[in-house]
Amino acid sequence: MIKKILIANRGEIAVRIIRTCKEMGIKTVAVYSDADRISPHVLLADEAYHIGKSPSNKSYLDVNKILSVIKISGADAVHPGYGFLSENVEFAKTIQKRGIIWIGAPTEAINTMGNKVSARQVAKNNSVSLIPGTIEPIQNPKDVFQIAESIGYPILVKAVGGGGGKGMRIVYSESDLTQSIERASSEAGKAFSDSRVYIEKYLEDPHHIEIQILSDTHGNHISLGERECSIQRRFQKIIEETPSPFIDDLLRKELSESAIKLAKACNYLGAGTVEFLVDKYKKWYFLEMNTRLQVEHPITEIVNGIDLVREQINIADGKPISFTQNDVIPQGHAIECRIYAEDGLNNFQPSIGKIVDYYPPSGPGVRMDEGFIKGQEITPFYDPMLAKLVVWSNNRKEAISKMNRVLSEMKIVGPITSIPICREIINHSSFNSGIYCTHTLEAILPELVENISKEITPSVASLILKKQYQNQGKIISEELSSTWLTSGRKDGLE
Amino acid sequence: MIKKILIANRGEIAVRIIRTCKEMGIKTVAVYSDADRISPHVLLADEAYHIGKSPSNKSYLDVNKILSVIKISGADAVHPGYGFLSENVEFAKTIQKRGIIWIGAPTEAINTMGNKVSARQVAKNNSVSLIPGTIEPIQNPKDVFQIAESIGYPILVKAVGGGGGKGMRIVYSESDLTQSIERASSEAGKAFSDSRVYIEKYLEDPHHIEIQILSDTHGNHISLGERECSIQRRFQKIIEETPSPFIDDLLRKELSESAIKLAKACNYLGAGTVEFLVDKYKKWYFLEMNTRLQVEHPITEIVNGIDLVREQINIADGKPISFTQNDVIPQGHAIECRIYAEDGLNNFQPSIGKIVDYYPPSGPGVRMDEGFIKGQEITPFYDPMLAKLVVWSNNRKEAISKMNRVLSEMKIVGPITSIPICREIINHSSFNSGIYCTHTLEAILPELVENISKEITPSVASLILKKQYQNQGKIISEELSSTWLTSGRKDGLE
Amino acid sequence: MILRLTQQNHSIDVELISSSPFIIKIKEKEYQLDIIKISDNLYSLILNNQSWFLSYNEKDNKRFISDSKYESIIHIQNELEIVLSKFGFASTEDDKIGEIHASIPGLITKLFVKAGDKITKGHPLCILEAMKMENEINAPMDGVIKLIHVIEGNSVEKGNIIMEIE
Amino acid sequence: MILRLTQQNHSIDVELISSSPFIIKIKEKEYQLDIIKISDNLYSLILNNQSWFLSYNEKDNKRFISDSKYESIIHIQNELEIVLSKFGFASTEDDKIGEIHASIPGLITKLFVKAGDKITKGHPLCILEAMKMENEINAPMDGVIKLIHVIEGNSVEKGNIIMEIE
Repeated sequence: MIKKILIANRGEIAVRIIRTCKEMGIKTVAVYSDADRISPHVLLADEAYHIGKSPSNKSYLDVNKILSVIKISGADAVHPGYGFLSENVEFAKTIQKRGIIWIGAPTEAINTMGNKVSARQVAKNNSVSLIPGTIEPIQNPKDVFQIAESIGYPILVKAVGGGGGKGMRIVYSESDLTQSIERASSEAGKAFSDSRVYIEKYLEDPHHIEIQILSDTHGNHISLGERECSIQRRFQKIIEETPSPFIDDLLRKELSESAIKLAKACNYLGAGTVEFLVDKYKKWYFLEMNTRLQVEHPITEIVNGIDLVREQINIADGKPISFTQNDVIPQGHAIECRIYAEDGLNNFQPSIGKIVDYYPPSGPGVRMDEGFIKGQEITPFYDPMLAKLVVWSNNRKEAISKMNRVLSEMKIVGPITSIPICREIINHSSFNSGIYCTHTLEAILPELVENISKEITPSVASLILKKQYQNQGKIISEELSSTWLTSGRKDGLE
Repeated sequence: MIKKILIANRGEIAVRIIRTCKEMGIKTVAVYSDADRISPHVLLADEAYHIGKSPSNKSYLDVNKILSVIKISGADAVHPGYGFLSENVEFAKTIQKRGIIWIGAPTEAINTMGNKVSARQVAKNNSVSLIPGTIEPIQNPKDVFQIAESIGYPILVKAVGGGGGKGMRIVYSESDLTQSIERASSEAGKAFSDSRVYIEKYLEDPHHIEIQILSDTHGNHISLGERECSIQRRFQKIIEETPSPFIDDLLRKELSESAIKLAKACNYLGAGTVEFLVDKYKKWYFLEMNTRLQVEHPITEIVNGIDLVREQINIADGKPISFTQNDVIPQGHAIECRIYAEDGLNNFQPSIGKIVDYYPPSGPGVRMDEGFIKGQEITPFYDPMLAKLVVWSNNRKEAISKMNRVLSEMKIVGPITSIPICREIINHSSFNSGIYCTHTLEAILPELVENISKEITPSVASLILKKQYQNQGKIISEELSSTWLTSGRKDGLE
Repeated sequence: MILRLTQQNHSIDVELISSSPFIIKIKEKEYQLDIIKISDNLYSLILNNQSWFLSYNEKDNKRFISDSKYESIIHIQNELEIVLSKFGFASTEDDKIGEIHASIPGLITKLFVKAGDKITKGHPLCILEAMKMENEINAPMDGVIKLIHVIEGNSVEKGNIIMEIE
Repeated sequence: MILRLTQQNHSIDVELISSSPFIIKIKEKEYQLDIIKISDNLYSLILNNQSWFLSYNEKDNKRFISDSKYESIIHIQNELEIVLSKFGFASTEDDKIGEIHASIPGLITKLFVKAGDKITKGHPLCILEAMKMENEINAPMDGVIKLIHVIEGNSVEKGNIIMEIE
């Protein structure tokens, strides 16, 4: 029985894991860097250990420091979240040798599926279709010219160990090939300590569709349905939804079956995601398998009424999944908007600074997974995602209306956020109609930016005027006077 | 088609209605008193009209002012929420005469069922069992001595027009009868403009169970299942859950059928609630029907995946309910804690003051319906309910753990709130076991108060010491120093 | 600096040893704490790697501190008051016995007693109406009504004295 | 007091007529607004019974104001600047043309050019790494690299000048 879990992560995912642990009566151990002293994962955990300076290679990626906290705290299990050490096989092996439970994929599965080349080999062996490209990593950039030519431009250069758009480049012509491979390789080396890259065909109007699976030690492999993740900027997802407005029941079934076939092939355990690309002709290809919890897992949780982190912990503890494949009957529609500290009007440039004010989203059908607290400084050291905003409603139309309502209510003051751009995407005809692909956001971005700020209303003008007037030392009382006190006293309290 | 709704209410219920209107593309008109200038219902509505001084009889109960705002704003419908004008037949008739849609019960139904005496008559005519007592209001307190004697003490004195514990008194002996009737009558007169009261038998270990119904103009009457509302203080509900841990399928079916029978008998339309008392022998009695939306409606919404306000609006617009009785298959378990500005350690005394800080609840399975914003002054003029916190989980055990988790995370600083007492109730063996009745809270209250503060931890002691030290003018830097800036610069940003 | 902290019937003395680093002493044991203010009334404390997320509020001469388990309601005595209490002097902050105060702003809608009335503990004294509820205030002790400071219809602020019993 | 507010290509002049009550004038039309501060950066405005719930933020010499429909990003000119612009003088707040600034704190991991290089618009100048992403900075114009202020491996603060083009 797991009694105390060290969460080797930060931000919203650490908070999300701590919450389920609390609900299961499991003690939690947080680790934090200089920059994260008042991050919510530190505030909400039972214990918190400082593990170093702000750069992640000096803290969250420092295996030795985390090993020593495991020892000092007496944690009997580790949940790595996503990113950081979640797919670090050496770390997983080391803790398991010490008798600590690893709440993650088996190291063999991470090795096989985390590496795109061997993952593609597994797919091939199991007759799961693959995107044309090099299956082996590129040894010498010069060797790929012929392959690229045979596939046809544009092609994609991708990191072997990668994910999240890092170490990825689109190449439109032969002349950019060498430089793009070098750039992707260098970025991949820094992000994943593995600089190997490969190339593959770049598809027409592709959809990024992924299948959530769960596998336990009792031989159960369950598909929890798909997530549509095609709204992306710079290869990073920004809005996800389930069910996908694009795929049909037949395709859904095929993808689920393929995902489970791969999970079985690699003796998978725990929560995993199999990603596919589906082109405009509904022809689909295996893309990669993420051998960990995924950022966008909440939309799957909501439509299925389950808690994936609870299942992960129970599976790691040797228990079976708490439901069967027949119990999986998704209800309604869920949409997630990732709230990034990024300026959507300015090519998604990261934005930093203190969270000076916050009006939280709330009300029916709203789930907010925050990784920040008012007063906290958003730093340039980590991923710019502040929170995940998820809504649920009976159908897609109502879910969009709800997301629109929530985005229009909530306010985060301080860093520039993706709230305005999410609002514009949600309201754009492409998203509304459900006809969009991974290229859509890039194509409509100028239009969205144009839409964002059309007029200067008297309300906006007057607020600026007032603030400027005050800046000149002319003070106007801003606070609400307690008129109720005087009027109340006058009139009695009836 | 309804295009613009005036919400004749304030606080969380006004906010909750505004949210659904926004999601339906309907414009919203808020009204506000002096005390409510920055209440969230004012902030979130499209339009806001000041209607008078803080005391509710000078604002929210001032029919003429609200009529004039309806006219000026061009609203084509009125949603009254609960309380205030929600069961005011004259108001409902007046606006309907002017062609404005009333998003509430038909005035005949309000007249019949809102008045407890005629409601009991309807129940009697439809063979729905009644608690022994006077069916007619008390004309002369002296007349009831004999009836009280025949029923047997303790008896309950209740307001004819009442609800929410106002105008209600338990009488344990003949000597208190006259005074209690007078007090209840006076309170009822102020709260409901109707000072008539009646008496009834006070039951053994009673459960307060209510059935949510929906009725439309197409002849559909649907039961949405029960809510268990037995955790009460001073006759006011504080925690509700669904399904009830006490009742079984047979009883559930009987209560639902009786509720629908009554709805049909009074030609009901819209959302309504039929309340029952169920004694320890599972013998049940009709208590009253609330001809409006109920405070605790969210738990029914969550387990059924529906939006009751949306249904109300559609029904008022002449549309049918969006689902059938067969579609009603409640999923999982929901619990609501009412967050009152009340001191649970001090006999639930109301507490007022500014909301100076707020850490909102969030994460999976959490719904918060807030009626306040940070910076707002909580005044003595209105109901002390600040918010409703609702959680959903697969089963009762997990829902309790989740509520416990959320109550331990969230913080409201300013007025004293019911958060600590809710936490104690949730963790008490009576609630955990599901064996509780309407007398339970009163019985366990001393124990809960004892449990709340057992020790002074070093962390509490040190924070007080630090604040006192600072109060003496000795300043210690409290803010987080930007160590990441210096360390970050030193080490590079890798 | 030494303070005596009291919660219900439980008291501890706490001494400030150093303000930077922040070290306190309770029952001969020293604790070094990392205290950070997050926003207006929220604090993060780390003590021996235990994390505490606290809200702090001063209200009616009491300190309300919530962590994830408890709500603490603390009364403070400073050094002078500790010394005085050793000699049997009561804290000056306590209400005088027999004074009936308004616990919330409201309206006195009814008085059940007049000056000179002899009453027993629990006897209804008046109705204080607030937040739409009629709150009956009962005698905390046996005694005689000495002075009534209000008449029916008066509105009162929180803490206002309503009447005196002796 | 008059200010010129500019958002993208759209400008308006707004004049303060009275501060209490708060009255402004835009295009010869006067508006009386009820403005209340709610907390640090949140405001409630009511104008002709229209309710506006606004967040206000100053960042990088711009004003960001969000209401429930739009995000406004406003650049301000005061009276002097308005007069100067009438005579064709540019606002002094604009960056000098040809200066390449760091848009975010980060690390210069690669330089693609050296002083004296002749470049065309879009030519990659350097890689600025921040928040785990490699951001390629490209030339905003044709020109010659005049001066490079950093070397590979330097960390830069937001706004620091990286190089100059002429």
